[in-house]
Order: sequence, then C-alpha cells, then structure tokens
Amino acid sequence: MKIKVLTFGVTRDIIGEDVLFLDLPAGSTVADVRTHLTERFPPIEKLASLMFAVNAEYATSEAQLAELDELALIPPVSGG
Amino acid sequence: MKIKVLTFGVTRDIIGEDVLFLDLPAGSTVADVRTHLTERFPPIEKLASLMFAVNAEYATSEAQLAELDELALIPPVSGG
Amino acid sequence: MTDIQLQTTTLSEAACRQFVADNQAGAIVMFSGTVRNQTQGKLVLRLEFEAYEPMAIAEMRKIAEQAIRQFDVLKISIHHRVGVLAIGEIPVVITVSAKHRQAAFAACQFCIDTLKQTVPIWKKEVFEDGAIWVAAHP
Amino acid sequence: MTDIQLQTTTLSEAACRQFVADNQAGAIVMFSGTVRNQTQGKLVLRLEFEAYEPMAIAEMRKIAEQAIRQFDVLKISIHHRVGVLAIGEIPVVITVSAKHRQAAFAACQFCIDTLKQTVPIWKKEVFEDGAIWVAAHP
Repeated sequence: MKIKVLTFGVTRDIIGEDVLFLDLPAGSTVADVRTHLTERFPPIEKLASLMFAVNAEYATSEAQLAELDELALIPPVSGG
Repeated sequence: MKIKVLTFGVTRDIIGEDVLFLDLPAGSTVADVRTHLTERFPPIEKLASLMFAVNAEYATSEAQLAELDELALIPPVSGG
Repeated sequence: MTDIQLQTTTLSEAACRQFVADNQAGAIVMFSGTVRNQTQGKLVLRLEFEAYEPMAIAEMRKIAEQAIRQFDVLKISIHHRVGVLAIGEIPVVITVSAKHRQAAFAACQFCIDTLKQTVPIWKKEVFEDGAIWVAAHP
Repeated sequence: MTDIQLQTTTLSEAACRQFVADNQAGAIVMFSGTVRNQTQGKLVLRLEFEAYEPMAIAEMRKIAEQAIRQFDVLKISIHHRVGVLAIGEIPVVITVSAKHRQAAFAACQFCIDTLKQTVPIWKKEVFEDGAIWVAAHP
C-alpha cells in the first residue's frame, strides 16, 4: 500500500523533502515507518522526540496504516 | 488643632459631606477621630471595615495627627 | 518602567500595550476589567467609580514598583478609570511585558489582586431599584 | 464560543479583543507572544514559523474547547501566525473573556501552555551565524 509522509521542521531538513511516498506491506504500523525512516535517515534518532500524526490526528506507534493515509512527522513542537 | 476629613464612597453618604473640618485637642490620634465620628454618625460602625489615610498614606489607629493634616476615610475599596 | 494613569475618559488598551512593548519581551499579558450586565443575578445599569485621586495614583504606583521588584518583568502599565461606566466599558487595564510568560502572568495577577485590596477607589453598582457601594457592608 | 485562526499576516490584538467582548464578562485576559531580540544571550535576527496547517488549526480548536469545558469562561480566541517574523512581532495571541478574572487567567495560561506542547507548529531561530529549530535536539 502507498502512504504519504509529510515532513516538518528539522525532519524536513534531515529528509530533504517536504513529502515522501512510501510503499509498505499491508498492515504496517506507525512503528514500522519509524524503523524504516530511522534506517534510511539515521539523524532521525537524535531528535529530542518524534511523534506521528495520521490524517492530522496524533497516532500511537501501534496504529495501523491504510492505503493513501497521510502520515506527518512531528518533531518537538515550538509554537507560541 | 484643625484637621480636614475627606469622605469617600459610603462614608460620604453617611456623613453627607465631601469634606468635614474637625477641631481636635493637640495629640489626637486616628483612633480618636474614629471614636468621634462613630458617636456623631453611628452607621459608620456598620461598615465591613474602615481604614484611614493621613496625607494620602495609610495610617494606623495610633498615628498622631498634626495641624492641617488631611485625614481620609477609606471604607472597603472596590476598584478594578 | 511603569506607567500609571487615573482617567475620566475611555481607557485605551492600545496605549497600554504600546507602553509595555520591548525588544527584550517574549510575553505580554493584559488584564482588562469590564463592566458586567449583572451581579449575583441582578441586572446592572451602570457603575460609578470614584477615587481619592492622589492616593490612588500613589498606591497604583507602589503596586507596579513592587511587581517590578518581585517578578522578572520589564514594563508595567496600570490605567484606571473614574466616573460613570456603561456595560462593556473598561474600568481598569493592567499590562505587563516580560521575557517569559510565567512572570508576566504572575505580575499581572499580583497587580490586579493588590489593586482590589489597597487602592482607594470605590464602585457603586446602579440597579433599576437602587444603588449600592460594593463591599461596604458585611 | 471560539475563534481559531492561523495567519500569514500580522495578527490583530484588537480583532481578538473584539471577538471575546461579552456583556456578561467582567474580565478579559490577553496573552501575546512577542519575538525577543535574544535567546540565551545570543542575538536573534528573526524567527521563522511553519505549521502542519489543518492539524494545527484542529489542535488549537481542541485546546479552546477543552478550556471552555474546564474553566468558567465565555469566549476564547487563539490566533497564531506562520512565516517570517521580525523582533517585536507577534507569533500568537490568546484572548479569554470570563465573568471573573481567576477563570480568565487560568484558561489563558492553560491555552498557551497546552499550545506549546501539542500544536504542530515549529519555530526556527535565525542568528547571525546560523539557524536552529527550537527544541529539536536534546
């Protein structure tokens, strides 16, 4: 299945793209994407924290992804 | 000695004047004025509290008054 | 730096805000009192404020100076109005700038809490059937 | 009632203030974040904010709605800016009206504290010799 990954802040600098398309096995979870991205972009591991949102809602590591989901990488936020 | 008494809020309503001039024995204190006013205007005693300022500074009951002092009656404040 | 005013005319929140602006500030907190249309379920027509003016100004200045000593803040503006105020009008505006927001919030709350305890200003609530000096009686 | 906006242009404190005006209100508390000219002793040239926009708006709305449930407040406005901001400019304005001031202060602090924890907005501090995403690294 295809999912769309959005990068923000420092994750965009690390990955070098605003958007990344991944082709994953059916049943993949947020944790699987984290593992994939960390292997491909090791500096991801050095972030103070990394959260994920699926379709604009915070998601846990166990959340299963579906075809065409939009997964956003949320490094430490610093609004305000 | 003469002192000038300023009334505010409910104390002005009770006393019926903005300003009152009192002629007091030398050495009179704030407490003496309170006693004098309470006798002359008994509703003064029913106030939730009554503080005094001498020449625009809060004063204790023991504070001695001097000729031409300006004594203000400060019923419960309610600014803001 | 402090800016203390007792005014008979409409208070300007923009003027208070402008006074506290500071390139070192990361936070501005503004408290505005506004005249409510009711108190304890009773309809209020208007409020009337009076002050012992020189002392009220001096006491507001003491509060602002105390807040500057006590909290890590940059500038404080306290404007209070006297006279007759309609519903929605603004009796008081307290504005604080600080490097960080916690100090700005704490100082602003300290100023309004203390003002309500010590500054010789009195408020009369006017209802359809009469008027009372707030808090005068037990 | 809540008013949530994410803007690319200058925030208007007056618009926020106007939104929360209410005849039942006795207190208005406004928090404005402002861009400081330094951080940890280092000169800041400007800040750059970016947001995951639809989620940032949704998260700001959740915060305002949570505050309305949790505190005795009337109206809340949260405006946040994105893009490049110079020193003294305003990244965020949070304004709350309430019958009484304690609730207004508490709700306003809750909103800014929670916004800084949960809303997907990122700030880059730009210095003379480089730039960093705030809080990205331990």
